[in-house]
Amino acid sequence: MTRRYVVRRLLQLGPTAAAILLVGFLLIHLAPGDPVLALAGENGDAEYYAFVREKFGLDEPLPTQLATYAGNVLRGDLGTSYVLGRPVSDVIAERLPATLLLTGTALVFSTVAGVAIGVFSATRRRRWPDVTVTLATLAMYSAPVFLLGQLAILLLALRAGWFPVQGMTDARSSATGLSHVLDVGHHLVLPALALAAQEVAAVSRLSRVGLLDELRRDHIRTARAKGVPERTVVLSHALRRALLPVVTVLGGRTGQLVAGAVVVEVVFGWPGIGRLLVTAMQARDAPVVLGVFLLVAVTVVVANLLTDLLYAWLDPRVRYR
Amino acid sequence: MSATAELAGAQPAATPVGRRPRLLVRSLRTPGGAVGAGLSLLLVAAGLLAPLLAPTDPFAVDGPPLTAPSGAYPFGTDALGRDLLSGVIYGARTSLIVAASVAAMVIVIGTTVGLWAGYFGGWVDDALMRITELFQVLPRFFMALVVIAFFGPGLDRLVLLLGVTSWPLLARVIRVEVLALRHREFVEAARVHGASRTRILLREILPNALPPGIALLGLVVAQVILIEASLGFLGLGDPNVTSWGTLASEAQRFLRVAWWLSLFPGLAILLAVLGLNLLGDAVTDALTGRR
Amino acid sequence: MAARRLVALAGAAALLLTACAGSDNEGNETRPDARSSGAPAKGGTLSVALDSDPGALNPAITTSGGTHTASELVFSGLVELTPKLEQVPELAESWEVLENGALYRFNLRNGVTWHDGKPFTSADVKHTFDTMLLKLHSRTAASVGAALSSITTPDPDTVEFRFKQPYAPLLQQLDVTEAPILPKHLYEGTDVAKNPANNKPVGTGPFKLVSYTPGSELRFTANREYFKKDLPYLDEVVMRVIPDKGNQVVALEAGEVDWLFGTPGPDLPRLKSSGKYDFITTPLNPGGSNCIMTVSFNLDRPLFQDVRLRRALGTALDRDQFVDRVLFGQGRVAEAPISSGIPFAHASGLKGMPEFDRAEAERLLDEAGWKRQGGGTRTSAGVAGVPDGTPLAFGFTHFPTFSAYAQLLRAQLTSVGADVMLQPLEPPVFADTVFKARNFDTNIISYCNGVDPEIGVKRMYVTSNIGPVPFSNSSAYRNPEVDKLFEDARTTVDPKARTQIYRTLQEKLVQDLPYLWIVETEANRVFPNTCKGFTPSGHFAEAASCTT
Amino acid sequence: MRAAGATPLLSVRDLVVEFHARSGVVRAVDGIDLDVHPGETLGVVGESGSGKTVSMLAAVGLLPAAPYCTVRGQVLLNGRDLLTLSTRDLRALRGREIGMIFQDPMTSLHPSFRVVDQVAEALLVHDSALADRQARTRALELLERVGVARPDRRVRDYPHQWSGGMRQRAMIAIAIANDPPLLIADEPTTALDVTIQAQILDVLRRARDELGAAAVLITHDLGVVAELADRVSVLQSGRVVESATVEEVFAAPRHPHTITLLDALPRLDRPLAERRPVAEAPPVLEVEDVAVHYANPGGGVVRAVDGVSLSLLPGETLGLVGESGCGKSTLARTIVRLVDPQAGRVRFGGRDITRARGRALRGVRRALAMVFQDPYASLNPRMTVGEIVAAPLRIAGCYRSSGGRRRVAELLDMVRLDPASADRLPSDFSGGQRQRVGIARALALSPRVLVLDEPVSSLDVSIQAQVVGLLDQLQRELGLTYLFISHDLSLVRQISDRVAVMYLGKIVELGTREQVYERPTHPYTQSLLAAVPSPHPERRSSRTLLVGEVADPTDPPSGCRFRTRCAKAAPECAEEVPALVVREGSDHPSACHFASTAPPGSPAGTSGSTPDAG
Repeated sequence: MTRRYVVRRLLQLGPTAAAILLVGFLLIHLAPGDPVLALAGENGDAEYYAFVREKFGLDEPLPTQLATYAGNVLRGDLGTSYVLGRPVSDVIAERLPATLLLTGTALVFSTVAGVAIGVFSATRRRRWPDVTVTLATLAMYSAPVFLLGQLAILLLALRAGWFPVQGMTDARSSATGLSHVLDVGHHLVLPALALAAQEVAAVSRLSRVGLLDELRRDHIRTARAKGVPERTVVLSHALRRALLPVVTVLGGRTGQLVAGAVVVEVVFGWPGIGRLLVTAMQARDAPVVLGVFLLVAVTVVVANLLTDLLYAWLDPRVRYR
Repeated sequence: MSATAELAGAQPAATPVGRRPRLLVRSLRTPGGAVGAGLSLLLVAAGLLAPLLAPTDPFAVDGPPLTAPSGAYPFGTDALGRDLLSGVIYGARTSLIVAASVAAMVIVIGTTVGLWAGYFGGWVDDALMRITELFQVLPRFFMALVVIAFFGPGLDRLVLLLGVTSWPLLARVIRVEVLALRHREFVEAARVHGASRTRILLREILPNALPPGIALLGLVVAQVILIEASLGFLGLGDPNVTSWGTLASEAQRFLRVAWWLSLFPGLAILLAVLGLNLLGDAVTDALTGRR
Repeated sequence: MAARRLVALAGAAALLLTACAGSDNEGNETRPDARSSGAPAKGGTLSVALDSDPGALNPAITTSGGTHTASELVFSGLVELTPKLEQVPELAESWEVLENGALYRFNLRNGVTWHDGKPFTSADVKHTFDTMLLKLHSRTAASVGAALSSITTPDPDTVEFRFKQPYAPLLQQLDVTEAPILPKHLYEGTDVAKNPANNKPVGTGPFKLVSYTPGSELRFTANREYFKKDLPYLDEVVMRVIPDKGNQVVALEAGEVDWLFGTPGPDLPRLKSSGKYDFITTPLNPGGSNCIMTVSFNLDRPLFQDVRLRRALGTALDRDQFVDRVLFGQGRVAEAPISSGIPFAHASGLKGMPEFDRAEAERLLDEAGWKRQGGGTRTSAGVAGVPDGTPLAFGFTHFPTFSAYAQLLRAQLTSVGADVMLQPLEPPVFADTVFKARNFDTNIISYCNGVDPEIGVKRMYVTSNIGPVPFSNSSAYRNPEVDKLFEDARTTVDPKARTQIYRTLQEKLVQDLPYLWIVETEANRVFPNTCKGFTPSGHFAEAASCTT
Repeated sequence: MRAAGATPLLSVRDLVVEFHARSGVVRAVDGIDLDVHPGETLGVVGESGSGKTVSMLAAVGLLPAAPYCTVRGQVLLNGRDLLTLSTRDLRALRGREIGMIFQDPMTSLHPSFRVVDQVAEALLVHDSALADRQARTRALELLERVGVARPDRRVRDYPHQWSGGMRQRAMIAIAIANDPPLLIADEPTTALDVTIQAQILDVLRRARDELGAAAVLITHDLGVVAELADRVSVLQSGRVVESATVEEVFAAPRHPHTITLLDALPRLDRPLAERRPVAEAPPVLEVEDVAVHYANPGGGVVRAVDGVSLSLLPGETLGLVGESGCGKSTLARTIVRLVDPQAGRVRFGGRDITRARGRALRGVRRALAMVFQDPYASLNPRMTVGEIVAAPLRIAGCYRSSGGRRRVAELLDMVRLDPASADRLPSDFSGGQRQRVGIARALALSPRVLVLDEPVSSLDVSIQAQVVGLLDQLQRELGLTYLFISHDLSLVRQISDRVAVMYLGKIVELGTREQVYERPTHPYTQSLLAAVPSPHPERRSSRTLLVGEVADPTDPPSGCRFRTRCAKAAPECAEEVPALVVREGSDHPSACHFASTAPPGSPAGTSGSTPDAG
């Protein structure tokens, strides 16, 4: 793929990121309420507030704060959490793996399962399996995440007892090595499913429609005229381009997933960024919220970039635009 | 171009060649479209007529607490003894308000941006698309979360935020359509006869570019309703209006003891969103001649 | 294998233990029956649910409930408070109250060592008070700090607290919650707020912190050098962060956790009837003890300056409904301004507390000049300071967690023709809006009275405490008599006299009604009945043991 | 050679194809019988919708499966009924025993696979023993065979980097990959320019002969049939109306439909209908040295029109012919001011309108109208026909004054459309009718000049004839002046007074139609004329083929732009740009150093092509 194309897309990152930074910062600092109270908690006394205020440089005018902030961010310093009194980057770093694991799994799963389902129903177009699947996915697509999560807990965890209901590891066993991995995996299943559900639906619907469109194209007729086995026609010739719409939304979907993770992590007590965000917001721990905001936004931007590159790889014509 | 319509598909739908008239009628003829329209209509009706339909004020505590669905209380009552049926009906009203006002904003912003970017192209297009991308990159739900958490709950700001962040999809789709239409011969014909830019945009291009956008709108609005619900679930709903999400979130504490509290609001959300999705799909299908 | 050795010891230890276990269960309202007698099993891991991530683990520099519940197992106070609030020795072996309450001398326990092996001395006590408790622990700082003149350490085993005037409540404020003691050798000469020890606490308590995974879990292991003989029985305590109360119950029933600090009302009956669990009902909440849900009126606003309106609204509130439908029986209607949890100060059988009577409420409102137009909201007619025709509409500010109270209150007041707008605000914003900006009409606050009115009651009423400090005098109630009475109460050491002062005080308060005292809340600790030996808070798992 | 063997290779019996639409059952093929004997080529002719393509797709099972459509009857290939074969067997037989070539080379190849691999795949699917490398080598050979120059240099190419002609060659390579006994070609050249068409037909013919394969040639173009077929079956609305040897059909057509088709077919050999002499008058429209360049998205500058001068006399029809990409449409757009030229000027009625704005421009707009090529794309699908026709009036602000609906009705009537249809949408009309609407719109402001850009190329021949007839009549009634642009030489010849031939942005020859058609002097014109398939099966082309394809317009050859394909090309052609002047021995201007009526001698290579990067 042409270097020019990659470079151009890379250059577009800068402004976007900057804008995001600004939006987030203003959003949070112009909001009512005083972060200092997050530190003092109840019943702090006046001079103690002053002490904190000065300690966290909250007296500085906003522009100055933004400038310092931007500078720090570029140096990878996201500031210090009011509440935890520790570097935001550390706090986030601690929570990141859990969320990455959760959203990553959900992303991969939803893509694979979604496409599989899409192919399944597209190749049975308008016969009962297709109809059922289409309706089911549409329902899944329409159901709020928290509902799915709670249902999963009630039915699969409590009733059936197949899965743990809370957290990322079993409280009593401080297992290590393989058993630890298995333990985490076991805990991962339900949250990942709940989070993936909507995306599975979206992807399957998208790939179904894409495949149906693709199967109508002339070059598919050519392939069949060559005598290419139907299997290959569908899975190689048709699917390759049918996936383009799926690919184009990958980036957007990561955004959706991260957002969905907030709810899912709360429902399943998953110790990730989402819950960090919720608690931080309640404590008005601005640096943390802003840090998470940046992280998420940048992730999505990068995801979109990768998406486009992947797209260009799948559709050679793009590179020459 | 990067992420395009989540469900509208990537390629332009506007191939108005030989399209038969009365698009809506045709989309409604399909079972999906019919059901979708039915549900959406139900939502609108419930929303508009809430005061007439609801047995009581949704906030009034005038029943026994936690009574299961019965003749007197078809959807049961909550812990405080409030009638859930009334709650769900008034919830529809809230969802409707949010959906409608966001839709309005989305149409205005999305169409304008899409038209301009698509028609004028060049740096206008680039600039607008950068902005669009930016807005598209900001995860809406996440933004809503932060805004509400910081500025306090309230439909006004929620609508404002969702309106301001939900238009990119529409803008992109419209833009793609316009790009496809801009050099259509019927547009050039108009130019040959000296039609003004405004006439070309509004009379020749817009009518052809809009339908796919509208179809998409159904899906966008559906998402908006989901977001509103999820915010309510996280306890960020406006306590002075009844919202399905808020009902659902209050219900969580009673999941084990009062299933109906979670079931009916959840069902309401699901059906409303389902309806809008079905409708949107039906229209899209009718447009692209799918099925 | 460690576990096996302990099991071997178990038999030998058994005898001595019963006593301790028994005494520790004293406070349980619902006494674990036969199961709790007999030798406590040794070893095992106890899994505990936390509402939120503690963030930091230094209980001496904050009153945040999260930090305290998560860290108190690690530390100790000079004095331990039993559930009945009697003071028993902890780090202090014994003490004398001298000069009629102006000087307290404590003899410290010998041979106590920190978890890192360093010896514990009086220097640690003084350092903790001077650099942390009196500066950053807002409750202790505000009460003890105000009254204290100096702390001296004649020798490593002795600490003396000297006050400007006699100070009655000190002994109630030296437990691990109000005055945890931290190691001088780790904090001396460092920036307290940034000290790494805040996340790797070193204490003298029954358990040592092993690991802290923010947002997820904390793991503690038994402190085998603990100065209380043979305690703790457990090998391990694990605390899981489970924000949603409903999910905590789910986890409990799934057997993933063994201890909840509170039981959601809706689930209480089910759990009780299941027969699988035991409960400890206690007035202790994370925020403090003996809390009363209290409605404040912003007395700076003309609307609420007429006591008749305040009384009318009070009369319109059916407080039993709050107990039934919001607390699900975990609490009682407040009989007096001071909690019944402080027996010596609580005024029972007080006259003039507003009692629910809708008709009466309507009458009072009419009388106060708030007339009903048709069925809707009342409007003013000849109300002092309020232009005629003003609708009886006002905002009600509250924590999101208190929305159930808010909604019930709204419903009840609406039915007498008042229009209430709810304004849920996250705690920091709430504090900001209510106490600094004073931009509210009415609000609801869980005022925790603590174990002595000096700690949690006074702050609500004294004129000097109006202003920016959170959870101070929210109504902005100004009454010189009341200020005077509180002053007397503080300096009076004779219990009887104090009780009398507080009674007079409360009589004044119910006349003026600067607040509406709605309900006294209590929490139900819940645990599987295979476990026993818990106390409601502090070192709650110190003497706990489980048989599996 | 064409000895009709006793047992046909392919024999279709009573084939019925029905489509099940919501509106009801549509019978696309209504019981047709066809026979193709070994080594024989059957031409299946019919207009769009006659079922010619459907029947063949049905025969090889390439139609969507039930419930969308049902196929009944018998399709015997070497005695095996394809309709009863299992999908697996049918699949195994496709490509190995039947090779297929489809109409649109632009869409028939998979855009994401390399061309070579797509050819190789045709081999691999039928020979599991074959290794990928061998397959690729064979694929390259095949491409070579179908006239792709140096395929080894294009191993990495994707279809979008190839021209239509080359893609069609690739399709043929795929079709013949397994030496199938039967080839089915569905409109193989319809999407191509006449010179490329000639090349492809040639390739096809040679491929067929080398394989000794039988072939079914589906086309609407009798010329193509005459070139290639031995026997012809004429289809009309799903039925075979006439079946005979190609000679019989052209010499003595029996069925009326066949006769209509033959009459409607514009042909170079038909005696020219006399045209009224054009009154001497100053030109109404003049184009002087107009040049239009625009940036190519792929990089470089496209010199679409590069110094063209023309003039239209009142009442005449100037035909402008050339292959796609020669710049004729751009020129038309420039004249009607859709495009602004970089150089030169356009005069209308003596006034320079090149930069006209405001009122001046509006004046021009009234007197200068355009009719577009695609009757589907040129009408706004969301406006009623009435609105469409009224649009120019409204824009000019004279809807009321001109009589409103009455004027609209009048216009519709003028183009032989029922005025009552004013309230219906374009989608209710057929292609021919739509084109009439387009013409009515163009006439709305009663202009003096009509620019007609390929106005009938997308229509069936019978419809073409009608529309052309209408245009002729309107010209006489209204005294219109036409600039008639088309790639179809026969058509242009039929209706033009004068003809201009365009190549790569330049006019290469200009003269009266007699001069251009009977005494062409530019090699390009000569080859164009030669390339037109002649409906004379008896004298099959001993004609010379034009080499290669139109050069890259972003980088045209130096000197004479045609030299890269010219048989007469000489060194000086690369040096000096030939001017468009009357040279001795000729009576009309022509831009060739060696302009002469002598047809160019047979060129060096019979085929081979210059790439034009996509």
